[in-house]
Amino acid sequence: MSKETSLYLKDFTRGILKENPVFVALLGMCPLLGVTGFIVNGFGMGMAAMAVLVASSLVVSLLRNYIPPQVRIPCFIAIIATFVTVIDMVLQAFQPVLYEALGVFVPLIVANCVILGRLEAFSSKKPVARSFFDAVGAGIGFTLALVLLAAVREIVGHGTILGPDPESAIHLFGPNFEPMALFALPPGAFIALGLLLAVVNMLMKRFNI
Amino acid sequence: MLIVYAILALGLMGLLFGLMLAVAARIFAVEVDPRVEAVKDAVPGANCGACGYAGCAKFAEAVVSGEAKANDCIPGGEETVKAIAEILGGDIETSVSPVATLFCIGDCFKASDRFVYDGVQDCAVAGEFNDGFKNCSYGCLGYGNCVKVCLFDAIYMGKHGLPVVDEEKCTGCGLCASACPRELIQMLPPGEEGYLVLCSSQDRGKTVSRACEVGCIACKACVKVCPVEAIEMDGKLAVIDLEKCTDCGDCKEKCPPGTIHRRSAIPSEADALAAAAEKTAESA
Amino acid sequence: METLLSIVFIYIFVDNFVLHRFFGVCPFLGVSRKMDTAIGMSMAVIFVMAMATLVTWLLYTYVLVPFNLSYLQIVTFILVIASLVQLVEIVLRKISPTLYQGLGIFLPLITTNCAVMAVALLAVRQEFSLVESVVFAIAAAIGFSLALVIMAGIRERLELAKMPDVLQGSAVTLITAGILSMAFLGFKGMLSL
Amino acid sequence: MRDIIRLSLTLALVGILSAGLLTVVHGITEPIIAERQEEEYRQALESYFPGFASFETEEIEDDRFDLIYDGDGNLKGIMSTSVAMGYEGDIVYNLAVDAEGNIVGLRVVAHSETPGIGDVITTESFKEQFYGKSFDDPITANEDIDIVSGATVSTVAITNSVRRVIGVIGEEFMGLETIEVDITRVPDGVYEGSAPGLMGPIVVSVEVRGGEIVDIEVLEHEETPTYFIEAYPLIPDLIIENQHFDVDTKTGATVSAEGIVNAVEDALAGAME
Repeated sequence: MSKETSLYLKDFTRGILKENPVFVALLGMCPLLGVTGFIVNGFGMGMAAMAVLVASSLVVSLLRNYIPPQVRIPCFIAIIATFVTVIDMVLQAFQPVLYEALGVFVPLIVANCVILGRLEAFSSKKPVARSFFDAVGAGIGFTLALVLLAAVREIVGHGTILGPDPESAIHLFGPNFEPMALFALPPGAFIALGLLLAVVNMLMKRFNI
Repeated sequence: MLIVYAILALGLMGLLFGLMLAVAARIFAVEVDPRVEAVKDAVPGANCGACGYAGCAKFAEAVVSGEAKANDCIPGGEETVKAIAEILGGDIETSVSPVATLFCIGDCFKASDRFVYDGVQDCAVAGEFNDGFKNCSYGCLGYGNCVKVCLFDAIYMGKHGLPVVDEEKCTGCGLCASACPRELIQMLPPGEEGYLVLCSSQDRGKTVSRACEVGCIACKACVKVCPVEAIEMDGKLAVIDLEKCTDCGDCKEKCPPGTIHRRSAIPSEADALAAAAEKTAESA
Repeated sequence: METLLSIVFIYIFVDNFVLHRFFGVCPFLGVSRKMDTAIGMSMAVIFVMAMATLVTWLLYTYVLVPFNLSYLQIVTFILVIASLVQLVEIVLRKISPTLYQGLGIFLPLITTNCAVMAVALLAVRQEFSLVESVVFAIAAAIGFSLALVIMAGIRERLELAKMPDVLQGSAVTLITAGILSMAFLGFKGMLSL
Repeated sequence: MRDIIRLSLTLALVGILSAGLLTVVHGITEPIIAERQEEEYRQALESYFPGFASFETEEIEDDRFDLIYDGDGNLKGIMSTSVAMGYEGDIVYNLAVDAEGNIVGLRVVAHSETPGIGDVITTESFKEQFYGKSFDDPITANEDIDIVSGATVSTVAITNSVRRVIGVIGEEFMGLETIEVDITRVPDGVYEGSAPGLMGPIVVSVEVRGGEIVDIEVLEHEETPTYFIEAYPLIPDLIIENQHFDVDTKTGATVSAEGIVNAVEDALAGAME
């Protein structure tokens, strides 16, 4: 493996495990808790956030030498907001069901600290290719967290996977299963994430990550 | 047409916000001495407060104005002092930072418990509750208030129930000393020479020997044997004056419970665990 | 008047921004470690939310809607919030250094507080009037502050509790937040607009 | 000064680029969004009224009614869009009614009821209770519609709203006539009548003497007692005092109050000569 490839690989994997934006850095909590009622929604949110992250990180990395530091933050935010609006319109046009389910959390990607954090810490300083791999890595790490939490909440709270659409939903436990509705409600989101974090902490300690 | 409006609206807005920020930054500019920023960057930035100022920023201001000395920043050590000297362009004498030393060696094998404590995991609370769960009401309780406050990871709780100081990392800021509710930690100048009485108990000898195998029983043997009169009694506790101590070691020989140790040979975590293992092997 | 009072009650208790809507969870977890920082953050959020909603509402109603540009709302709103926060920071630093010491360090954090953005967006989406929007923003901010201050109080005690290693820190904080959210569930269905 | 200009120009440039890009994307997606929304509604109509040709929209107060016609211009049915006040907010739903006035479909468009509790209103087993019913049926909670315990507010809200909407459809589009009650034409005697309240039917007995109502008594009801006391005996007293049914029902228990008035009307309507 050439030196460059290993560098890219490091940028890429860092965001998934070692510096996972959710489990390690505790960023991007609002969409994480807000849309994880169903796996489909969590995955959609993750993809949307990743698209915004990758696109804006490429642009910021390209423009990094032209933006004066005093107006750095407003410029970054404007760039993010532009891509968020694009995603917002695209979702509304082609994925209306998902768009309805995510609701106000789509425009709120703009205030997602995962994205601004990556731009500030990485893309504004590093070349385009490395920024790309870093952004994809962080995006996957974020999506992973969303899907994991959504899986816990959907299986326990609804007893299904691939809901809420009745056509694709698979009921895991048969008709007599009484789902634990608490996990579909806001308190359940907090509690499920807290327990998930504890499990992740335990695994990380065990395997020394 | 829409695109014209859109571009006009956002362009103007961008222009407006940019202007507003730039002008505001000019009008409301706060004069900051660049040296203050430089000093702030040079210090460790732990905001420990050992310098006597509220945070590193305040300390930086004080240093630049000449109010504080560069070596007041204890965690920074020599390097920081040099860096500050460079920024301010003056010669500043360097000093050595002290090291935290625990004045108790009554670990959980040597100092016995009076009852099982299962309350709030905090030394201050545990110590208040019925005068502590140990038979010795002066010794270390082992809930690590000193560990919690350390900003430099220089102190950790050993398996023998006493905190262990990593002298390499210790910056001498003294936060641990002030965090200990029983005042067991003293800040001493670094060094390996000299002997110390590693106990803080003011109890009568009989009480101490019942509570702890290694506590000072106030027998005064060390006071009598010291050739240079470096040892004095502070109430029911022998105290060695390091300045007078000639490092002869006679006091250590005479001490019945073995409370006195040379500074280079303070019982470590490993020693304590080995001794405990030996004891269990014997009794078995 | 009745609507305004319902808005206040709903967004402080019934539809609490942090505990039921998940807006502003990051600062909620971040600055709830100590009571005094929690109070400082609360004050800064109340101030910025009210200001931001006022400005964004005016811009939306008198600039974006007449020119049919409502699809630019996300960009506009976040620009307003970011600039406003920076402006407040600059001005505050000069005019009142004491206040700046108190609130200053929290101001940059507010840009990425999605509760501010959410309040601006929801005020427009729910078609509130100007007065209603500002009241809504203040109520939402008070709701945020309430959750933050309660949490800070709990966490100060939690520090001293005995618990498994893996739960320590954020895990137990989240579970506590869950229980708090459950308590606030008791207000559900009491009022709606 | 140059600095100021540079800063503002950078921000302005970012703004302009962003506006340009967004306008282009908006131009592409907007027609798709509009078309898709229309298409979705047409599909919903198609599923209830297969083979319809056109529809015509009419708005009466806060409800929207789409009159569906087939190719020959005959009325195939009506689709309404209305809002019910649920537990946590508005429930927006479509009600599909065929040309004879029978309910053929109920579709919840948007709601914010508690997941796992109030969202039973979207389940088929709850909705099919309404199918085949018309304005001749009571459509009353606990009578011909089973409410779901634990989700009382949500299910009762839908039930009462459907009853109101189908009444409007009957009167406006199906030529259902309401009988005007004229008390002077009612012979002396005691009459019984019933009408739906919030939680079930309310049965009343009305005593008429000399063309005047002299006594009203509620014989049966299933309303929550603490609320019902707000309407009874206040409403009967008002009717007796005024001798007509146009009384102010805005009490703490508006639905119960209206139920009493309707029950009295029902009793007298059947007794007119």
